[in-house]
Amino acid sequence: MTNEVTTEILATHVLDLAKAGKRLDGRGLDELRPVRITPGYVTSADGSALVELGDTKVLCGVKLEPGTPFPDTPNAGVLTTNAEIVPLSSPEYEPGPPSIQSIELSRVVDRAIRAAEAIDLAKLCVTPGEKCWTCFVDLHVLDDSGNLTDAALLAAMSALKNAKLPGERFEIGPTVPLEVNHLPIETTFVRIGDALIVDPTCEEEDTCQGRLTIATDEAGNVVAMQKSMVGAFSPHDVIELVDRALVHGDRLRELINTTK
Amino acid sequence: MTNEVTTEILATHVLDLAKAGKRLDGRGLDELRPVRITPGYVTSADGSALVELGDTKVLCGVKLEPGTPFPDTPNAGVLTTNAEIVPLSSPEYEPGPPSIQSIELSRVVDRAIRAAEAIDLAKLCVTPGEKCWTCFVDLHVLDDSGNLTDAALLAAMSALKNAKLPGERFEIGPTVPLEVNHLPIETTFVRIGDALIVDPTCEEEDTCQGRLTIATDEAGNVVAMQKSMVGAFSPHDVIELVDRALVHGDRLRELINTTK
Amino acid sequence: MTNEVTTEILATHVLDLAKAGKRLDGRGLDELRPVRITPGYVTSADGSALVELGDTKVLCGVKLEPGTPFPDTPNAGVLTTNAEIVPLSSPEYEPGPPSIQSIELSRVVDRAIRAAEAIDLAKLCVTPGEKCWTCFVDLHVLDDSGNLTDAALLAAMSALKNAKLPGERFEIGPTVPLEVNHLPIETTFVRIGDALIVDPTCEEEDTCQGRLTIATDEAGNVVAMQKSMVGAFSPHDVIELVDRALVHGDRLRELINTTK
Amino acid sequence: MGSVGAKDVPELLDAHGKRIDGRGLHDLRPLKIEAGVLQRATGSAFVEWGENKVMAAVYGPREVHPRHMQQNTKAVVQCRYNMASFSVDERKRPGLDRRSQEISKVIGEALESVLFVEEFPKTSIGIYIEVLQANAGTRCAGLVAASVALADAGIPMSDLVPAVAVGKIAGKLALDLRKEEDNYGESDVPMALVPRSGRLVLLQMEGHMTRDELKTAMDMGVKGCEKIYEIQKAALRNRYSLGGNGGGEAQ
Amino acid sequence: MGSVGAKDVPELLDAHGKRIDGRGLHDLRPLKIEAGVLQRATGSAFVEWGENKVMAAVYGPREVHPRHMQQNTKAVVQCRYNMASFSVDERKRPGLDRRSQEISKVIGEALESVLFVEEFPKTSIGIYIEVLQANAGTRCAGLVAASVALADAGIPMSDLVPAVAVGKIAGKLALDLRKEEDNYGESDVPMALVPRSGRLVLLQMEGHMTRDELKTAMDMGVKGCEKIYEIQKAALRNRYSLGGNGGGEAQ
Amino acid sequence: MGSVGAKDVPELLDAHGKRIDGRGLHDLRPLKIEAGVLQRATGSAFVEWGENKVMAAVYGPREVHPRHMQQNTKAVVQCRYNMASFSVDERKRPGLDRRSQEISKVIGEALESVLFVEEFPKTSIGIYIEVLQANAGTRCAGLVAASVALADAGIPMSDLVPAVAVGKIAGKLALDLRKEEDNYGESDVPMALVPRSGRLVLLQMEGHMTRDELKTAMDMGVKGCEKIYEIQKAALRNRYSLGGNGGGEAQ
Repeated sequence: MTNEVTTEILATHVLDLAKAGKRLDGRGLDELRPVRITPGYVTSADGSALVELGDTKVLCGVKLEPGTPFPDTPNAGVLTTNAEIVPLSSPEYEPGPPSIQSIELSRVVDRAIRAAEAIDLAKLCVTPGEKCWTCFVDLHVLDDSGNLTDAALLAAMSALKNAKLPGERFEIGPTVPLEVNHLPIETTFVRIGDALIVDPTCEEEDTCQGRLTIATDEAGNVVAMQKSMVGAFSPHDVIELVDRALVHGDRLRELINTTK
Repeated sequence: MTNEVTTEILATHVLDLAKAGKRLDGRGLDELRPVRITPGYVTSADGSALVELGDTKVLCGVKLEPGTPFPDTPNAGVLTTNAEIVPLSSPEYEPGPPSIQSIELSRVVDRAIRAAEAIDLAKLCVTPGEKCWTCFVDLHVLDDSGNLTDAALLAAMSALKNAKLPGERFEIGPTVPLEVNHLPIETTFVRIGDALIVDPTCEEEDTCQGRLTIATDEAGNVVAMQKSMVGAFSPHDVIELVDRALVHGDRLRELINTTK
Repeated sequence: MTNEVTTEILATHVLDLAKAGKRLDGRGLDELRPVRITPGYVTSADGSALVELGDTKVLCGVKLEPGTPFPDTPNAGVLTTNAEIVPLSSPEYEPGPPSIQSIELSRVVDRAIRAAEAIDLAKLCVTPGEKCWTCFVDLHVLDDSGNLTDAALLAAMSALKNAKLPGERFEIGPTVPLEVNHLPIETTFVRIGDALIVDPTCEEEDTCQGRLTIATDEAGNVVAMQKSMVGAFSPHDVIELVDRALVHGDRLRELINTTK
Repeated sequence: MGSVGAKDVPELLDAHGKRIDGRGLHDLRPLKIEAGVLQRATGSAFVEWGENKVMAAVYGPREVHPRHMQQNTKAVVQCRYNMASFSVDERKRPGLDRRSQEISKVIGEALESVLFVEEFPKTSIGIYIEVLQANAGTRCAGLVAASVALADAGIPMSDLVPAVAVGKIAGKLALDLRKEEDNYGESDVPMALVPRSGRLVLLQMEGHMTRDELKTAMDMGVKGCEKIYEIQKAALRNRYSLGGNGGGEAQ
Repeated sequence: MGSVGAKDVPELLDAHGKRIDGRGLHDLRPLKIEAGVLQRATGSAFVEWGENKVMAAVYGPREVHPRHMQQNTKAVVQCRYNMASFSVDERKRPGLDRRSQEISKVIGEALESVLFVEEFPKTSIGIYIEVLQANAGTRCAGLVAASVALADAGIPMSDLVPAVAVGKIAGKLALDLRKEEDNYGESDVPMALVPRSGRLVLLQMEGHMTRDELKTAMDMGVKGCEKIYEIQKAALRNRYSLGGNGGGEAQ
Repeated sequence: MGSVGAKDVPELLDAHGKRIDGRGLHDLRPLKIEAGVLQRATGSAFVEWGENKVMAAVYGPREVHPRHMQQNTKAVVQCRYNMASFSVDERKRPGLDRRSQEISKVIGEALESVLFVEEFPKTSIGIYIEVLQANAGTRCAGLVAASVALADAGIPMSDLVPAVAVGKIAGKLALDLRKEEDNYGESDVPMALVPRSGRLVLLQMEGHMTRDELKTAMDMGVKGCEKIYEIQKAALRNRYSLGGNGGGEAQ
């Protein structure tokens, strides 16, 4: 399906550039694409945000509905993260059940939200064991121009910060803003030869030798990591990337916090 | 899969005939195939009918079972229409999930029944918000020799008129005939060149430039329409076909009402 | 997918051997492969057993969980048999929904357990119509070297005999051994030319002209049969095989009963 | 087979040895077969057998889909036995459940046993059975219908395949069980015969039988199959005789 | 359409004949179209129409997957209309329900009616519509967006395809229904026009209308479509004019 | 990781710094590896690691199904990690859930990183892992087993791949978590090492760790992997030594 010759020529070119410290789009190796966040993009959701990371576009809609707590966590609400990589977003889409890419995307975003304890699920419990809020974080990928993960978590956290608990609609108390306690940010790197570059485009992802996503919180902790794709990182690489992720994380947290 | 050469030769032939006001099976452009209705064909159903429209055969079985009203219509029973175009019925069947043809068929039949208010769903409510009758209208296509839609709605309406509410079996009151208040009939036309012909065979459907189904009720209203397949109709065509559909509708209503 | 030339050469060879009363692995026509049973193989299950029949390996895990009786058998527990022929077990595995082989396997094993009344389902009822034990008999095929059915029922019966009703875990009375009342054994034969051979390997199954599985109980009754694969057996063949199945059944019952 | 906790077990044999519907132990239910009932299928047949109504159609030999199932040395036989949602008392969810899939497999294998599949390499023969109204014995009725549909389609076979079940009710062997006998009887042995060879191509069993009961059951089944075979042949003769409008019929 | 047991029916027309949002019977909701909004797609368009937000992308002509759907004499048009889970009040399960599948079919057939599919044999043209926020009329909004996306992709067509619904509310025909009008109105007729031929390529209807009402409804719809057509063309002009940043817009 | 509302948190470290099962912070659970345990697979291995029991099989290089996944320049690696329904306390529905699919992906990518896939274009290498009994660390156990199975299958690799998790319990870093430690601990970092290059091909993390803790955790993991590597090699030596019946074993 993919044109293998083109892929190989592109891979060689991307690699040659990386050796010279350069990238296809002229960015520096540790430079993010421009980020634009539009909270409240969709009014039918209880919270929403459109995130544009260069040409990559991810829309997140949050819906809050009454539900039942899981039997093993009777005092907690339920958080469900789902990602749809729809065929509109990329020529590489394949029909069928949710792709493994969309499953990994939703799980990595979900893991960061949970590990950072971004939402206090105990506060989403209404009646222990009986009634709680279910918080659906639905990610809709509109343009997959690379690094969906970082854009998706930015969209999810912006949408959660934008969300209201619709108590009045469901006659469960007043409608109040959803509390967001922590703000995890994911930063993704790929290896191209010996270069470790941040925020890869899809061309860079297609030709990389390993990808590493690092989620940090505002206290400087690492809360989640995911190495994926074929390739490898030394422990030394990982620590270097953690240091870089902490810097990017702080900058993006600042951006979310100042976007209205 | 389809033999493209044969298809093209057939299409040309059907088109040439239509220009001369003729059809493959010798019918006039506004002439239906012979219709035969056998109510009560299947005794395991609460109501049933076999409809033969030329060689096209559709069997409808109605089942009534206790269920729960939908939350947004607590005072109404539930109507569910389902069509199975089984592999027995046609060489064109493809394995897999319900085909889009069967989905469109069931939705267009369902729409006519609902829009005409053929069944008073409020009368199928037993206890508001808690218990109601669910009415399953299941269409089983046995021979797809064209124009499934018209045959399917005829079968559905005949089966509903034949149906009994099995109150005794489920200990919810006496067993009584299901009330049918209105009798929608669908009439389908296809465009072949400039000709607009009624009740198409499968050869005519395969080579047509647009199909239009018009549902009418006994008061002379249009209650549902569906244009489908590649092709187009002018508003003027549509009104001409509505006039023709009203005539066919009255004749077929008469047939259903006089068939025991 | 299968190499048809190899298959044909192998088929001829297996047939020639059978004419001479011989088999690929040197066994006699009515000789089983060595059987090894390891009850309690998996401690996460409530009962389990690994069965090795020659190279064929089937692991059975039994799980007992609280559930609801079926409406038409309010005084009985629920028995559910499921077989997973996982891709690890054979090069012939095809991706997709449960294969028809795995469905037939689970149904034939299930039928023998039920028909022999191995478990008294009435004793698995806790509160009539409301609460019962659901007994999941899950078969996991690890190596499909032929005759899965016989190995699977051996594993299922050994796992059931090994199982404990986990009353304490679910706070429904004490934890006690599950009662097993009868011990059905299945013996499978295939026709190769005129020879009727027992316990076929996968090479013998691939080239056979009919397969017959006969389940017997300890009282000498036939409780279930399944002819499958293309081929035929005369009534006279069937009675001969029943007689042979009764002998093998007694020997294997003895083995199960003496294995700790 | 004797479901646990079931109530109101009906009396399956009366004082005179008559069954619920008045039949004797060796009697078939009324059977009517009509060949060539569908326009689009290559071959077809309709069977009305007691209160069963079953339609069968055959398509092919034709191209194989999906392609990777194609076999270079023989036709692939694809068989599908399906029950209409309204064919039984309690509405059945549309689609093939596990029981229907198992029956599809054993019927397909039974019929392939009489087909000359080597004559049609790289093709598929589709056998489709729809149960429209069910009252025990639908797998046999489906097989009987499909066998006639294959003949109607002109597909070469070594023989027609009649089929019938023998069961045990109130301790006695009985031919061709109806619903109550199947539900409350002690065992059930459906079988399909190739009359020319005297061999069984379908054989299943559930319940309790001794070796000798099983032998007798197979004898009874074979005799029943021979009667059905005649009706199958009559249906095909009627199909090809010009005046024929009926089909084969029993009783 | 007047669901059974529904309560609190709002007043759809006030004493001055104004609609809930202040529009007259022949007024469209505000409509904004932007072409070329996605990087990876061959062509794309975004439509904001009243409170609807709909994105469309076109891919191709390209290889057909799965291969067996390939046609030797024409391109295969694959159309998918999908609603985001959060686009409606009550969260919708992700994935295509039966309604979305039907709409995908009729939109795909409508657009194929203006495409020169014979020019691209053995290829597929993928048309993907995502409803991000819904307030009645999303199938028309999707068609309008997809038509512009096809033009943006440079795929030859005989014409752009505008679309709009006409309904009956409080006994009067009204153009371009919004959610309350759709839920509590008496009928709904979505249609799509090929302006150059004056023919409809999409036409559905549900409710009650006399023949004459239907005739008037189509007249109103055609006039509405002609206005939308101008906005579609403006969006494409803006896309290709250097200074263009906006797209087409109404009101 | 510290689930909300959970009760009865066990004491994970005692006064002497011993863990629930008596291990020290740097100790592995007992590990036994046996290669070549299945007849039909090209290569196979069985791992018993603490209370985990995991089987792995490798098939190929062989034809690719479905065909359109075939790659002209390399082998396709298809990896499937599956848990038996009875491998965990509460019965798991058979089939791959989302967790299993994610683990299948990261294990497959980890192993492909050491395979010379370019040597086998147009083929597939199937790696199948079945967890028969689970007690935390099954993805590492599966990777360890699969790596030995690949070697048993004779598929060329740059190195064997050992794997282990490091976690944080009661504030301390600990090697190779067991179930209670995983459930009630503060974080978990599974990793897989290529010993010859010193690089990690699998690395995941969840919980809270500072940069320096993470550095230490990786050091501990690398040391654990080196021990496991020896047991993997011993298992393969045993497989090929004539008298060998055992496999590799720790403790």
